[in-house]
Amino acid sequence: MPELTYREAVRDALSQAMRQDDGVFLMGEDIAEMGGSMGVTQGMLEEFGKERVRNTPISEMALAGAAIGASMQGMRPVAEIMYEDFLTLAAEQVVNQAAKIRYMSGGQLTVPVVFRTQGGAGWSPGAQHAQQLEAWFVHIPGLKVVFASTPEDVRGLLWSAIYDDNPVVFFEHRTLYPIKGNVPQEIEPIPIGRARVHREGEDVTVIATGRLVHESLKAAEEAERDGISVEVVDPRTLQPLDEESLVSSVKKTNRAVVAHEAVTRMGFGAEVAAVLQYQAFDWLDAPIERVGAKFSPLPFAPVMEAFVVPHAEDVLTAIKRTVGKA
Amino acid sequence: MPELTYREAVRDALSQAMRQDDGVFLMGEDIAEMGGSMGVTQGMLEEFGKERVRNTPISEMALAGAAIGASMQGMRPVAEIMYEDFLTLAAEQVVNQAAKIRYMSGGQLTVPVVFRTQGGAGWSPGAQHAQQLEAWFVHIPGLKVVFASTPEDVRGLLWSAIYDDNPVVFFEHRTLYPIKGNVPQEIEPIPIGRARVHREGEDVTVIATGRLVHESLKAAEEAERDGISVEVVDPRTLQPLDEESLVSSVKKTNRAVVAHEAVTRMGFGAEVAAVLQYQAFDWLDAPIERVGAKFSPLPFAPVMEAFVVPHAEDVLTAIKRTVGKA
Amino acid sequence: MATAEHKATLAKSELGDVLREMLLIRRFEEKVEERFRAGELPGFLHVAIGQEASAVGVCRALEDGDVIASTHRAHGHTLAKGTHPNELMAELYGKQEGCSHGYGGSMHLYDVERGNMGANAVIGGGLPHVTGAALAFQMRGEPRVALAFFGDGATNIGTFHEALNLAQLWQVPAVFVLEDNKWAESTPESQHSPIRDLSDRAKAFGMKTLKADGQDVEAVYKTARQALDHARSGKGPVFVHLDCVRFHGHYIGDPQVYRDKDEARKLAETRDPIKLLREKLKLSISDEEFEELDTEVTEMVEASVEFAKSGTDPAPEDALKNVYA
Amino acid sequence: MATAEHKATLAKSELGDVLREMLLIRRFEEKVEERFRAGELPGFLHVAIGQEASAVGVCRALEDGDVIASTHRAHGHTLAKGTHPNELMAELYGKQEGCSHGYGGSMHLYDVERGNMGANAVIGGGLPHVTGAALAFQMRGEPRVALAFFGDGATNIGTFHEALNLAQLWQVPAVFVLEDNKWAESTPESQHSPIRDLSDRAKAFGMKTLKADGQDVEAVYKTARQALDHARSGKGPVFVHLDCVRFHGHYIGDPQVYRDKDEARKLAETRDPIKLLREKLKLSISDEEFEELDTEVTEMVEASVEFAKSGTDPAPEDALKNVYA
Ligand SMILES: Cc1ncc(C[n+]2csc(CCOP(=O)(O)OP(=O)(O)O)c2C)c(N)n1
Ligand SMILES: Cc1ncc(C[n+]2csc(CCOP(=O)(O)OP(=O)(O)O)c2C)c(N)n1
Ligand SMILES: [Mg+2]
Ligand SMILES: [Mg+2]
Repeated sequence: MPELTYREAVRDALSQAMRQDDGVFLMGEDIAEMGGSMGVTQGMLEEFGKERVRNTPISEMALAGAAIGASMQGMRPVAEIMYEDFLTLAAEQVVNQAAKIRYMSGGQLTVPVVFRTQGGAGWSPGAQHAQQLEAWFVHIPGLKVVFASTPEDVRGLLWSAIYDDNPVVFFEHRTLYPIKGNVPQEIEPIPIGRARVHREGEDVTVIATGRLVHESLKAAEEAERDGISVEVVDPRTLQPLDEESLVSSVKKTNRAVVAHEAVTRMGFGAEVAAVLQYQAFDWLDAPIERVGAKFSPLPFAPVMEAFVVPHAEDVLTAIKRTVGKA
Repeated sequence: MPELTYREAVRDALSQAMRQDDGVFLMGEDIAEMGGSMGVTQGMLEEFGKERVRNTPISEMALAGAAIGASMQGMRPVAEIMYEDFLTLAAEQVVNQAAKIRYMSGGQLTVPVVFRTQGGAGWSPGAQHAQQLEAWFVHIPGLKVVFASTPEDVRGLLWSAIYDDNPVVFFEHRTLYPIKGNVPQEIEPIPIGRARVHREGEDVTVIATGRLVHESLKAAEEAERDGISVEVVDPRTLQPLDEESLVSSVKKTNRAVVAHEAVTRMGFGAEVAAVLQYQAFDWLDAPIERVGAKFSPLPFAPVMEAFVVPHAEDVLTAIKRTVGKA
Repeated sequence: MATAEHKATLAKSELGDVLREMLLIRRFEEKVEERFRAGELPGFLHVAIGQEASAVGVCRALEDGDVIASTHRAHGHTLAKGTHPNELMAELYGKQEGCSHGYGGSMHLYDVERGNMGANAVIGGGLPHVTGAALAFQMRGEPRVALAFFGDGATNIGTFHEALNLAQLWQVPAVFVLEDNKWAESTPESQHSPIRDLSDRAKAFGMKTLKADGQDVEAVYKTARQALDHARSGKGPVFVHLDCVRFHGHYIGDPQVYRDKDEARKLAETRDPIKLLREKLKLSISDEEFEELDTEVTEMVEASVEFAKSGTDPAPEDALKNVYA
Repeated sequence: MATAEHKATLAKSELGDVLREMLLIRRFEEKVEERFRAGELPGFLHVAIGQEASAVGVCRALEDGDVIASTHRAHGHTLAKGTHPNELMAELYGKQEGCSHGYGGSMHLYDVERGNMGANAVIGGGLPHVTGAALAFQMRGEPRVALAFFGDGATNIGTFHEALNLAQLWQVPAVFVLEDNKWAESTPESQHSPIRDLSDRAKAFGMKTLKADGQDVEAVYKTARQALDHARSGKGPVFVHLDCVRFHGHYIGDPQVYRDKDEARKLAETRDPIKLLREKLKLSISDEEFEELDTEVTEMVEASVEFAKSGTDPAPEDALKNVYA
């Protein structure tokens, strides 16, 4: 089992898909010579050339829309939106076009495009470079939404996203690029729509995405010391959502915490809580806890930024509260 | 108490605010000679002139952004986005700019702009002209979000929105424009952040927004015949949310249904359910029911469209399910 | 590459067909207006009455394999691109037999087999798709062109700027056809654009520009042909500016309070593309022949209504199909 | 209206001040780079080293009451618009004394009292604000101008097109200053724009265009002055194209793998705006005087670091303030 960073894992999925299939190509701002603002596509220009590792102007609408158009003609473009915040510029194309073209055409067309993007706080860029907006896209029928938290997952899921015949919005988290993890020798596609249990436990289920998976695992270890046994589950794909896995875990533990970096209000955790309270109502021994960013834009000053977004302690506090040990 | 249509009520709030205050003006596509695609601003060009009832080109980004800029310089612009679907085009300006400018400037600036928009199904325009996207904006700290369902509410809330020093995204529902209702002789500002109890009841609380308020009231009457006493509450402002009123109603009835026209998944009802299960956990006798659009884009054919979006029957079914009479 | 049968100008022998096509579109849309007013058609509809020469002239110039993206005003483009009136009318009636199987409606007409990548209810929404489709053709070395229709109002939206800029930057085989009817809904061009010649829009990208009278189908064809040849031969995209006239309201039912009542009437007298072509053909097509043509297309249109009405309504729960592939 | 003390060109007597200002910006940004590399500064920072003439020349031409909107590369604009180095440095250190009170950071610098409507981390994000601010001035009959800075890369985004189009349509008193440094991050102009003269962008709106050497502060001032006078006198907005040079990386820490190592060095030799002005002033400012100037501004910069470091950290929970008015 080779070890890759999350960054290398993304690159590996892209590269292998491009080697296997001429229809796969990349578009994005500064992805060629510079290798992307996160260095994900470094070295790929040399291997695949500028036609397939295609620098675009600063034109998020056209870049998303051209990827859609190319996908309608049988290509499998992977469009990189440099920061999630700029998905707001491409929103019309992603939401009104990509998500709906198959439907509006009565099934005549497919739109096999991937919109890769990244975000996340922890480096004080201020309010316009670190939002987490995955919840928006979960609200839009026709899109699939992926948010991977480990090298293995990001590689296997990106592969599946590229070969999925539907538009996929693929979220990466900035702080995860350097983390390392083992991956299978050969790429194993990870089916979209399947959650991953990172840690089994008996007393409470923590459902976490992105960076918060890692924070939740830390919190789980801490909790263990206090005799609380925590199960940590990462849905990995937010749309479709593996409700069954989440519900069955909660039916076992009878308690749930949902954790993500996005703002709590109207965040993905709201949907998970709504699903769980409905499907596991009789099993729940405590209200479902939500952990997410506090209700403000992201501030610049590091002390304030750290206060706004959640960390392991916040997950731990929620765990303790839900088991009555707050 | 004069009677006004919802359309007239919007117009009245705009007109009175413009008479009182030179800083208030309107911008939007086809709002001048044509009076807006929904006829809301009909006659206003004649009274206020083309400087203050300002037709714009088809430029949703610039129209939203120029309204923001004018508001930063002390005006109180009301920008009309013809259809909610086109808020996707203005999303960058609304979300990254309007919502955050006050914050990023450390409180130096205010952005007293209103983005009026409308949407809603029931007339088969297809997938790109009837979405309900209010949930997106509830996720964004810095914005206020209003969704009014009656002539009285829409007038009083629009007035408050115009005079609020924060950016407000103001949702109207297309099918409500012709409905009539009494309004106070003089405009009474309705505070942003206060829910309205439309109907008191004992057995179940229905929390509904927009068109679904009216569908829920119909369902409540039907339910009454079956001996179920239904309380219907309209939060009216989704951000800030009057959690207290919702929670106290549910603590009384012990059952809740949340209803809106937007897609159920990741819709506003998810947030309400998450809040209620948390704050009224020990009071809930049944899982919170969610009523919303089924998981598809809006189809064209009327039979399919009617199937996708919820109606009184769907609310009634949910009410019955929650009281165990399904 | 331009195939032999595609000449630079329309052959005299084709003009009868061209007239028939334009007349079919005209009668079709008149019927649509009538049926909408009769309360038979759901949804939100826009006719392009007066703009038939643009649809027919441009689509005739296309070759097999070329694709188009259309707008909210899409009936003419769709018929001109080869969709049978039955399938189009069935769509407007929301039937499974419709060209979008009842999922799309008037603003979302698709016919992929015939190269119609879709109408679009969002202004500018289809423009980057054309850039992207053309990019796919370029990358695969296919001699195909992607072509977008859009209106004068659409030249104000950022999507337009970005999509054309990208197309020119990458020199993809795309053609952008501006149907300049001087109105964006109720807004006259002087109120929505600071320039009086919208060809100047293309200067921001250095894109080749061609201009034609959009009411003269021969001129349209010739110009479209030139543009397509240019794009197809790898010389880059072309911006085609057609001077057009909208005879009717923005949408069906539009009372046009904002428009001088005489304007449209006068324009219909002097710039009706069907009248203009008919006059040119005076010698070769007699009044009787024209009446015959008219009867023929009118019957086709009537038949399309029959076809549509006897079509199959989707089941309500079909709404949940086609969300994902 | 132009006030008496604002002349069409910079007075000889002002040039010493101009030099000091440019030098202050240069030393300030060099210090910022140093402190960032030392790990003292959080966040994401972009310096405009080499582009001081644009910031100083343009901002000098502004009058009281005029406002600017800036970009991600905002330090120079902010200092030139009058924010004290202490307040700017304190902001970069995330202190309450900072010009955005620690809420903004390098890409979100505000100083409303001094007419700075804000830097923007979204390309093109501030352009429509300038159109809107100018509209407010126009509607209230105030003789003020709103001015936006942006880069060559920004001319590709739809917001640019829409904002300038609207400004020209409404003839608002706005000036749009393109700082054309030929790079958008790692992407050279030839790879992001299909035209070689970005002044052509303005043709799509029919906007008046002025051009100047952005490295020559006198030329910049003169051109900005002309543009501002034009806008202020009600003749409509102006597009100002400044030919600039970016000496350093896109962001602090950028290894510039995409750029010829010699390019920047050569440009720094021949087109350094500070060197150029100093040469012009050879007769009036001696080497010693220059050294004194340099010492003076360097001390100011050092002092700003001291000021910033001894500033007040916000309390964590201050993060929840200022979300709403
Ligand atoms: C982004 C967007 N904004 C607004 C609308 C509403 N709208 C539909 S058609 C139209 C006018 C379009 O004018 P033009 O592009 O000239 O086309 P025409 O209707 O003249 O064919 C408008 C404003 C829309 N569909 N999409
Ligand atoms: C909408 C958007 N897309 C991408 C970025 C990332 N980005 C920041 S600066 C930059 C390049 C800007 O180039 P230019 O406008 O020429 O300004 P310069 O950096 O040269 O001053 C890019 C792509 C962004 N901030 N906003
Ligand atoms: Mg038009
Ligand atoms: Mg640049």
